[in-house]
Amino acid sequence: MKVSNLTWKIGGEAGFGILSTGKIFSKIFAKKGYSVIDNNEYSSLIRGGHNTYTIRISSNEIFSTNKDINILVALNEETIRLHQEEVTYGGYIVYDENDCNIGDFKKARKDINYVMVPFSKIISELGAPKVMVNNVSLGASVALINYDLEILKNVIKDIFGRKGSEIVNLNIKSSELGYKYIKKKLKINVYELEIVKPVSKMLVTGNDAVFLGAVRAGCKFYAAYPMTPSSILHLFASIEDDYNIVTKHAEDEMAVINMAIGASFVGARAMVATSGGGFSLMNEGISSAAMTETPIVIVLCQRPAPATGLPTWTEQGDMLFAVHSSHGEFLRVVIAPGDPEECFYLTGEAFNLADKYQIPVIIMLDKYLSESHFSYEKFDFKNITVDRGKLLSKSKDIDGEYRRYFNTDDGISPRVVAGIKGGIHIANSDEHDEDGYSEESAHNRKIMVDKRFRKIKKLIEEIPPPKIYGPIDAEITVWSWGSCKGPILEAMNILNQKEKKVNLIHFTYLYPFDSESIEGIIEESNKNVVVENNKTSQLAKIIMMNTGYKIKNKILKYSGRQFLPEEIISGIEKIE
Amino acid sequence: MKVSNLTWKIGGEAGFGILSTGKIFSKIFAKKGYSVIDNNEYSSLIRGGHNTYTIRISSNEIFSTNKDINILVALNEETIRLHQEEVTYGGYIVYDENDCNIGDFKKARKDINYVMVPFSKIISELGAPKVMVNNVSLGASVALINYDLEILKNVIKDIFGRKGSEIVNLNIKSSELGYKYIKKKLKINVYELEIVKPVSKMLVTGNDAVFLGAVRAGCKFYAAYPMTPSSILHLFASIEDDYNIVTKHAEDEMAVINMAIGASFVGARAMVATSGGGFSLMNEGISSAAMTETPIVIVLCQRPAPATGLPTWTEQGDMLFAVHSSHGEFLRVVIAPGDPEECFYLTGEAFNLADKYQIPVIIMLDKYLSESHFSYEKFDFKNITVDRGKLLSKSKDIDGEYRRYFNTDDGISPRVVAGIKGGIHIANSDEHDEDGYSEESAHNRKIMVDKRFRKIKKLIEEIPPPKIYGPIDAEITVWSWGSCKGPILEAMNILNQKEKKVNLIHFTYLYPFDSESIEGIIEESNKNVVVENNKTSQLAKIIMMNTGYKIKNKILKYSGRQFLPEEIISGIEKIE
Amino acid sequence: MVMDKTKSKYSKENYNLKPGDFNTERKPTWCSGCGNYGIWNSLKKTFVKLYLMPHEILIVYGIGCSGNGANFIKTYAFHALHGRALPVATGAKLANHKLNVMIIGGDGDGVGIGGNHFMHTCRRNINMTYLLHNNKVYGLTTGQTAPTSDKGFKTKSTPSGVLEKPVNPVLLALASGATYVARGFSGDTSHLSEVIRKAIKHKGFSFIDVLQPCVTFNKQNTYDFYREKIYKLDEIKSYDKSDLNEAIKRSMEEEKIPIGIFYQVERPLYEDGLKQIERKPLVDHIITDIDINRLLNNYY
Amino acid sequence: MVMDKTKSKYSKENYNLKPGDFNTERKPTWCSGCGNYGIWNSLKKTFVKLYLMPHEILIVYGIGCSGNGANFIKTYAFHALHGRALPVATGAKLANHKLNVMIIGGDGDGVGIGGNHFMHTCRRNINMTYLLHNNKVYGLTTGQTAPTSDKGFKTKSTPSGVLEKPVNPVLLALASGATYVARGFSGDTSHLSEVIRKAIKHKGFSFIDVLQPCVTFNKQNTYDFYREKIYKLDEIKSYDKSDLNEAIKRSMEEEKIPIGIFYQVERPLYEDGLKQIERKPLVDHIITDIDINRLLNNYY
Ligand SMILES: Cc1ncc(C[n+]2csc(CCOP(=O)(O)OP(=O)(O)O)c2C)c(N)n1
Ligand SMILES: Cc1ncc(C[n+]2csc(CCOP(=O)(O)OP(=O)(O)O)c2C)c(N)n1
Ligand code: SF4
Ligand code: SF4
Ligand SMILES: [Mg+2]
Ligand SMILES: [Mg+2]
Repeated sequence: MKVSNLTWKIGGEAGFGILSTGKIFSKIFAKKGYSVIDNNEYSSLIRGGHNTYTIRISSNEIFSTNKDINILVALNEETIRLHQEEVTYGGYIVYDENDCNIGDFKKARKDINYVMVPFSKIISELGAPKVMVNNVSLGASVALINYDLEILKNVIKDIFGRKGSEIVNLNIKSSELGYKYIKKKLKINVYELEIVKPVSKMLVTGNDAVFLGAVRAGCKFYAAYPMTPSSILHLFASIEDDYNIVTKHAEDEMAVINMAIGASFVGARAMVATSGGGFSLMNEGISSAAMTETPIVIVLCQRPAPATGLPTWTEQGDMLFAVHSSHGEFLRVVIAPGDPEECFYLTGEAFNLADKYQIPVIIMLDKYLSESHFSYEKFDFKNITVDRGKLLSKSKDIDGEYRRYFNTDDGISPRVVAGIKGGIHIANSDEHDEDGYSEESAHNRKIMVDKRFRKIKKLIEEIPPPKIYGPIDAEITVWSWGSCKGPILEAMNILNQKEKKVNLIHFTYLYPFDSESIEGIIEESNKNVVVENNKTSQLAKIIMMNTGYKIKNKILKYSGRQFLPEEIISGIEKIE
Repeated sequence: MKVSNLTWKIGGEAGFGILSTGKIFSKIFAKKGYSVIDNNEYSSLIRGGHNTYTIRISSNEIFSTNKDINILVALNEETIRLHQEEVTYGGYIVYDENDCNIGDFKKARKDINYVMVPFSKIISELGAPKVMVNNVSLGASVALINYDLEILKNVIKDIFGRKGSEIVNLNIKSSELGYKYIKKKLKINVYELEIVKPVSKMLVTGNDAVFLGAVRAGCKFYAAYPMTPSSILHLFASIEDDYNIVTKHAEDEMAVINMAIGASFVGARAMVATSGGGFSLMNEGISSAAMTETPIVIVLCQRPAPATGLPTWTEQGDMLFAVHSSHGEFLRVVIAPGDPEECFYLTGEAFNLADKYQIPVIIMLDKYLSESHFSYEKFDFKNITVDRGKLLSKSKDIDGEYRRYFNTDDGISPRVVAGIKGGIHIANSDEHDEDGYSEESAHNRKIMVDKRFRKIKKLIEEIPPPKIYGPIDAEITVWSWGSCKGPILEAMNILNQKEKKVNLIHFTYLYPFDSESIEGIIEESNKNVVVENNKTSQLAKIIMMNTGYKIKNKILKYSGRQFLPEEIISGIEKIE
Repeated sequence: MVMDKTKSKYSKENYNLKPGDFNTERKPTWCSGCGNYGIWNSLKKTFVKLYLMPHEILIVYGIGCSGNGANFIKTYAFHALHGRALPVATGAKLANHKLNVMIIGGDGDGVGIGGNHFMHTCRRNINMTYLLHNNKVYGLTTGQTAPTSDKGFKTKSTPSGVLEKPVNPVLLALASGATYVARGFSGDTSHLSEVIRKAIKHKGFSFIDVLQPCVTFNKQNTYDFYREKIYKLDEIKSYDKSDLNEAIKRSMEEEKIPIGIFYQVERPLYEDGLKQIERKPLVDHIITDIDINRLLNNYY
Repeated sequence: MVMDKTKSKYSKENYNLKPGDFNTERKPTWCSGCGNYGIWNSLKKTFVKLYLMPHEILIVYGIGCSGNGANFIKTYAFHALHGRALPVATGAKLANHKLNVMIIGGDGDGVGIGGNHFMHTCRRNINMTYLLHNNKVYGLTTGQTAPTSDKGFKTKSTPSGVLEKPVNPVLLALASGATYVARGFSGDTSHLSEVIRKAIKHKGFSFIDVLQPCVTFNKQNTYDFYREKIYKLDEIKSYDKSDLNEAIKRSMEEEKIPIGIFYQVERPLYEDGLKQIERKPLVDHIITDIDINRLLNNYY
C-alpha cells in the first residue's frame, strides 16, 4: 500500500536503548528528504520504566506526530498491552513470541496484523548482546515498508563508528537479519512510502535548535545545573573549545544565574537553561539582572509541576510564573517558540533583545518541544544577526563623563564592557542614581523606575504580533502558544479539508503584551477557543488581563502529555 | 489652640535613636486613649543616613498619617532643609541654634514659627550623653502641646528601667529640662489636644500583629533568615521558651521554608516571613509544600524592588508574583491585610486555611504596614479560633487502610501527624498516587491535578468578598488592597464631608479570585479608580484578568513611600 | 534525657519484624548491580537490629536515584526537593524530637546543590543520621559530573575532565562540626549496617559517606576499585576516634580509602539548648486556646 | 602564561596614584570605629603598592555593611545579591580573565547564605581574591547572629545564645581546597595590606578571613579582644605554609588567634584547563558572524 504518511512506534523497557533506536529510525527518513517528527516517552528512572518512541514520517509537510500508529514494534509484552489500541485499522504489530503470549491480545484486535519476529533468537544465534534486538527490529521495520536497507546500514555505521568495526558489524548484521526475516516471511510490502525529492534534511530537537541559535548569536558563556533541558548543557560542553565558549556545570542554580550575570557584565553574551525548580531558584538572580540592567537569556523548559512533579514529561504550566517571576516590577521579554525552527531564530532574537534593552529574556520550551526531533532543510544561520545595542567596548567610544544609568529618552543607557578605561561604575542591585551609587530618595526612585520601564515603548514596537495561520475568515479561531502549534496546525489542516473552518492565532511573544494590536485581531463574532497544555488556561488569562476579552472555550490537557491532533479535532468539534 | 488632630515629626541623623524616641512619643498618647498612627523612615545604613519619625495623634478615629506637620523637631539642619515645607501654616519648628543657621530657612517660611531650644547645651550642662537630646526634644514637645509631663516620665521609666536608675534619671531629667525651657519661653500653649476618654490603647505594628496572631493561632515553629520583617523573628525569639515555640534563624531562605515544611509535616503549625529576595528564593519550597499538600504560612513583606532595591522603604510590587509564584499550577491563598488589626485576625485565619486546605497561604505586608504603629483597644484574641481541618493526630483516628492522597469529593485528603501508627506514607514532591508513591501515568496525573484543584470550590465559598467602605451610592469608587486602606479612608472621609462622593472597595483576599462576586459589585456607571503603591497597577490587572473589566483611572505611587491622604485626594479630584 | 530519639517500645521479646517487612509494595527500580541495593539492605537490617517499627522512623529523601528509595522503604517518608532534605529533616526533628529522623540523598543532592545545608546541619548537632549515597556522579539525570567526582573525570557535562578538586564529604563534615563521621561501602553490607547502627545510636548528628558504585554512569569507582583500595579503621588498634586532627588526616587519604568511623564525640545537642521542648515535643502541645494576654500587655 | 591577571601596564615610573585616588565621590557611611575602615584603607594602599589602576580591577560585593563599600572604592564594581558575590565574580573572571577580580562580603553573606558558593569556589581555584569581612554578626540588618558568632553569643535572633558551633571560615577554605588561605585583622592595616598584596599576587584562589570589629552590634569581638589574642604566623620561623595538616591545626586554635598566611600552594588554575581562553579572553572574540555550518552538519 502506497502511503504518504506513516507512524511507527517502538516500545520496551527503560535502559535498552529505545531512545537511540528511535532516533536512528527518524534519521534514515530525514536523510532522504522525508518529513519526520518524533516524540519519546520515558520515566524518571534509569531502569525499569517503560520507554516509547513514536515517529511520524511523511512525504508532505507535517507539524506533529499523531495518534494512529501503522507499525508498533513491541520489544516487550507491556508495549502491546499499553499501545495496541493506538494501532490503526489494518496496522501491524511486530513482536517476539519469546516475550509474550500473543493469543489474548489478538482476540482484542482482529482488525490488525501481528507479525512475529524472533528477536532474541536471532540475536542469540548471532552471538550479539541482547540490546541489539533493537537493530533486528529496525531491519524488520525497514523491510515492512520496503525501504532501502543500505540507508539504515549507513546510519548505523555513522553512529556506532567510534565503537570499532566489530560492534558496527554486529549491529549491521543484526539489522540485516531482521530485514531478511520479514522479506522472507511476508511476500507483499505492507506499506510503501511515496517518493519525495531526496534532499537530505536535518533532524533537530528544540534543545538542539536553541543551542545552535545561541552559538550563532555569539553566546560565550553557558552555565547550567543538570536538569531538563540538560542536553543543551551536554551540547555546549561538547563544543566549548572549538567555539570559544565557557560551559560551566555549576554547584546550583543560584550560582548558574549569577555566574551568567557576571559574564554578561564584563561583556560576554551569556545564557542559562533550566526547568521549573531551577527557574524558581533563579528568581532572585533574574531580579538582579533586571536591577543592574545586565542582559541575560534564560531558557525555561516546562515540565509537569509543582515541585519535582513529573520530570520527564511535558506541560505548559509556567507561563504566568515566567511573566510575573521575581520580586518587584521590571521589564522582561518572554518568548515561546512553537517548533525547533522558531527555537533557532528566536534564540538569536533573544540575545539581541537582551542586549538592546539590557533586560532578562526568557525562552519558554517544554519537554515535548525540547526533546522531539523535527526535520528541516538547513537553517539559514545568516538570518541570525548580532545587534548588541548600546554597548561601548572601547575606551574611545566613551564620550565625556560616563554615567552607567544615564536617564536617556528611550530609557536605555549606554553600557560598557567592564574593564575599559573611563567606564568605571557600580552595577548596583540596590536602587541607584545615574552613576550607580546607592540612592534612596523618592525623587531618584521614581526617575529610575520610569527610566527602566520606558524601554517598553521601543520594545513593544519591535516585537512582532502573534502569527495567524489558516484562512482569515474562519469560523473558529484557535488561540495558542508555544509547542501546541504543531498539533493545532495538523488539526486545522484536517478540519479545513472540506470548509474554511478553523484558523490559529499563535503567540511566540508572550510578554510584553501589545494589548492594542491584540484587541485589533479579536473577532468577537468568531468562536474563539484556547488550546493549552495546562490546567488553568494561562494564555486565556493573559489575554483577558491585557484586553479584557474572555475566551470561554478551552481545550486543555494536563496529563503530562502533549496534544495529539485528534484530540484537538474532537475538542473543536464539540464547540457549540 | 485646641485641636483634635496633631502631627508631629522628628528628624535627625541615623544612629541617634530617632526611632525609639518617636515610639515613646506615640506611646504617651496611646496610653491615654488618643488615636495614634506613626511612620518611620530610615536608610539601609547603620550610621550616616537621615531618619525621621512622623506621628499623627487624634482625639477621633484615624486611619493613616497625613502630610501637614504641626510640629517639626529638627535634631539637625538637614531635617529643616528636607522637611520644613511639610510644616503646616502656623506650625512650629523646634531646633537648636547650635546645629544650624536658621536665618535662610526663616526667609523661606514666614508663615511658621521657629522655636529655638538649646538641646546640646542643656545636655552638656547636665553632663548627659549626646543621644539624650532626644529626651530634651520630647520634653519640649510635650510642653508645646501642654501635655502631661508625668506620662512621658512614666514611659521613659518603663523603657529604660532595666538600664538602671542612673540612666533613667538622666533621661527623665533631660526631658524635664526641655519641658521647662519651653514653658518658660512660650507663655501660651501653642496646641492643646481635645480631651478623650482615657482608655489605654495598645500600639502595634503590622509585624507585631502578625506575630501576636500567629502565637494565638498555635504557631509552633517559626523560621526566618534576617530580612524585613525581621522584627517578627526577634519577637518570636524573645518568647519562644514561654510559648513552646521553636524559632530558627536558619542559614538561608531555602532552609527556612524547607524547615517549616518539615515541622508542618510532623504536625506543628509553621510560619516563615521574608521580603522579596527571600521570597524569590523560597519559590521552589512553596511548590514543594503545594505538591506534598503540607500546610504553610508565608509572610511576604514588600519593599521597593527588584533585587536589593530600597530595603528600608515601602511598595506594593509583589502581588502578581505572589499570586503566580513558583513553577507549576497549584492552589494557594494570598491575603493582604490593610492594617495591624487585620494583620492580627487574618493571620489566625491564614493558619486555618492552610490547615483546612493543606496549601500554602501567603500574607502580604509592606514595609509601611510592617513597621508603622497603630493604636487599638485590646485585640480580642478569642476571635481567633483554631481549625486544623482533616488532621488525624492519633492512631485510632485512622479508619481502615490509610491513603494520604485519597481522592475525596472535596479534594481534601485526611492528613496524619507523621509518626503515628497506621499512617505511614510518602509525602512526595514527585507526582504520586493516592498512597504517595511516585506515579507517572497520564491517568493518575489528571486525577491528582484535579483533586488538588477541586479544593477551590469550598475555599472560594469560604473566603469573604472585598469590603466596601463609605456610601454605597458614591460617584467614585476606589479599588485598592493592603496597606493603602488607611490613606484612602482618610481621603474618603475628607472628600465626603460635603457630598457622598467616594467609596472604597478594599481587597484583603487577593487569591483565589471570586470573579462572579466581583463582577457583581462592579458598577460600570461609576467612575472607578485603582489606588496602588506600585508602578504597574497590579490590582487593576488581576481584576481585569478575572472579570475582563478594565479600570482605567489609576492613582499610582512608586517612589518607595506610602500614600498620604492628600495625594489621593488630589488624584481623585483630577478624575474626569 | 528527653532528647533521646525514641527508643523503640519494642524489644527482642515482642519484636518480630524481618528486614523484608520494611519493603513497600514497590520493587526498586535501580539498575541491577547498583550500589543502592546494598545500602537499602543494610538499612532494613539495621532497623531490625534496633527493634524499630516502621512508624517510629521518618526518612527524608533528596532527589536522585538514591532519593527514589522513598518508594521502596516502608517508614514515614518525605521525598523532598533536590538538595533540601536536610532542612526538612531539621524542621521535622525540632517539631517532634521523639521521631527517629534519617536523611538519604545523593552526592549531588548533598554536597552539590545542598552543600550549604550540609555544612550548617553538621555544626548544629541535631540528633539525626544522614546517609550520603556517594556514587561520585549524577545518576538520575543520566551521568553528569558530581562535586565528588575525581579530578579529570569525564562526563557529558565535563567531556574534557573535571577541573576542580573534588569535595571530600568526610572532611567537610569534620570541618563543619559533625559529631559522628563515618564512611561505609555498599559492597560490604555487614560492615555498613554496623556503621549505620552506631550512627543511629549516636547522640548527635551522625554522617555516613557511603561509597556507592553506580554501575551505569561511573565506570571508574566500581566495586573492584573500592575493594582494592578500602581498609577498615576499626582494624587499626591505635586509632583514636576522638582525635579530630587524626580524623582529618585520615579523611584526606586517597591511595588507600579508610572506611568505618573516623570520628565520634559527644557534644551537647542542639535540642538540649531548647527549653521549649524539654517537657514534650512541640507537636504534643494543645493549641486550641492559647492565652496571649501577657503578650498583648507588652504593647501598652 | 596567559592565565595571569593583568599586570598593571603601570609601574613605579609612570604610576602616580595615591590611596585617596581610589575614593569615590561618596564618603563611607560605616559607624565611626567600624572595622570596615581599616580594611578599606588597607585595600586602597595595596592597590597603590601594586601599581594598579582603578579600571583594571573589578570588585564584586555582597550585601551587608561590608558590601556597602561598593559605593566607596573606585574600581569597577558589581554590588551583587546577598550571598551571590562569588558566582558573579566567577562568571566575570571566566569571561575576562585579564581582569583583577576581587570579592568583598560579610560573614553572613559568605558563609551563611553564600556558604555553598564559598565551598565550591575554593575547590575551583580560579585566580581571584576574596576578602571576608568577618565581624561575627549581621551588621546591616542590625545585629543578628552570624554563622561565625561564638557559641552562646546573644543577639536578637538568639537571645538565649547561639547553640551551634561556629563556622570557621579558614578551616572551611582549607577543607575545600583554596590554595591561599590567610587571616588578617582590620586593626593592623599594615599587616593586613601585606596579606592582601600577597593574596592578589597569588596565582589561584586566595581567601582572607579578616577579623573586623563591629563596634555597634558585637561587643564581644572588639579591637581589644583581638589585640590580646592575636599572634602572627609569619613570626613563627618553623611554620611551613605548604603543610595542610599544620594549617588545619592552626586554624582550629581558639585561645590564641593566628593571623597571617595559613596555607599557600600552587595548583593548576581552573582557567589553565580551559583551552577556549588560552589565546584570549572570551569577551575579545568577535561574534558578529560565527560560522555554525560544521555544527549544523552534525544534524544529518
Ligand atoms: C533544583 C533542581 N535542580 C536540578 C534537578 C535535577 N536533578 C534531579 S536528581 C539530580 C542529581 C542527581 O545526582 P545525585 O544527587 O548525586 O543523586 P544520584 O542520582 O546520583 O543518586 C539533579 C541535578 C532538580 N530535581 N532540582
Ligand atoms: C536573600 C536575602 N536575604 C536576606 C537579606 C537581608 N540582609 C541584608 S545584609 C544581611 C546580612 C548582613 O550580615 P553580613 O553578611 O555578615 O554583613 P555585615 O553587614 O555584617 O557586613 C542580610 C541578612 C538580603 N538582602 N537578601
Ligand atoms: S544510574 Fe547508577 S545510581 Fe542510578 S540506579 Fe543506575 S546504577 Fe544506581
Ligand atoms: S553596624 Fe557594625 S559592621 Fe556595620 S558599619 Fe556599624 S560597626 Fe561597621
Ligand atoms: Mg550521585
Ligand atoms: Mg557580618
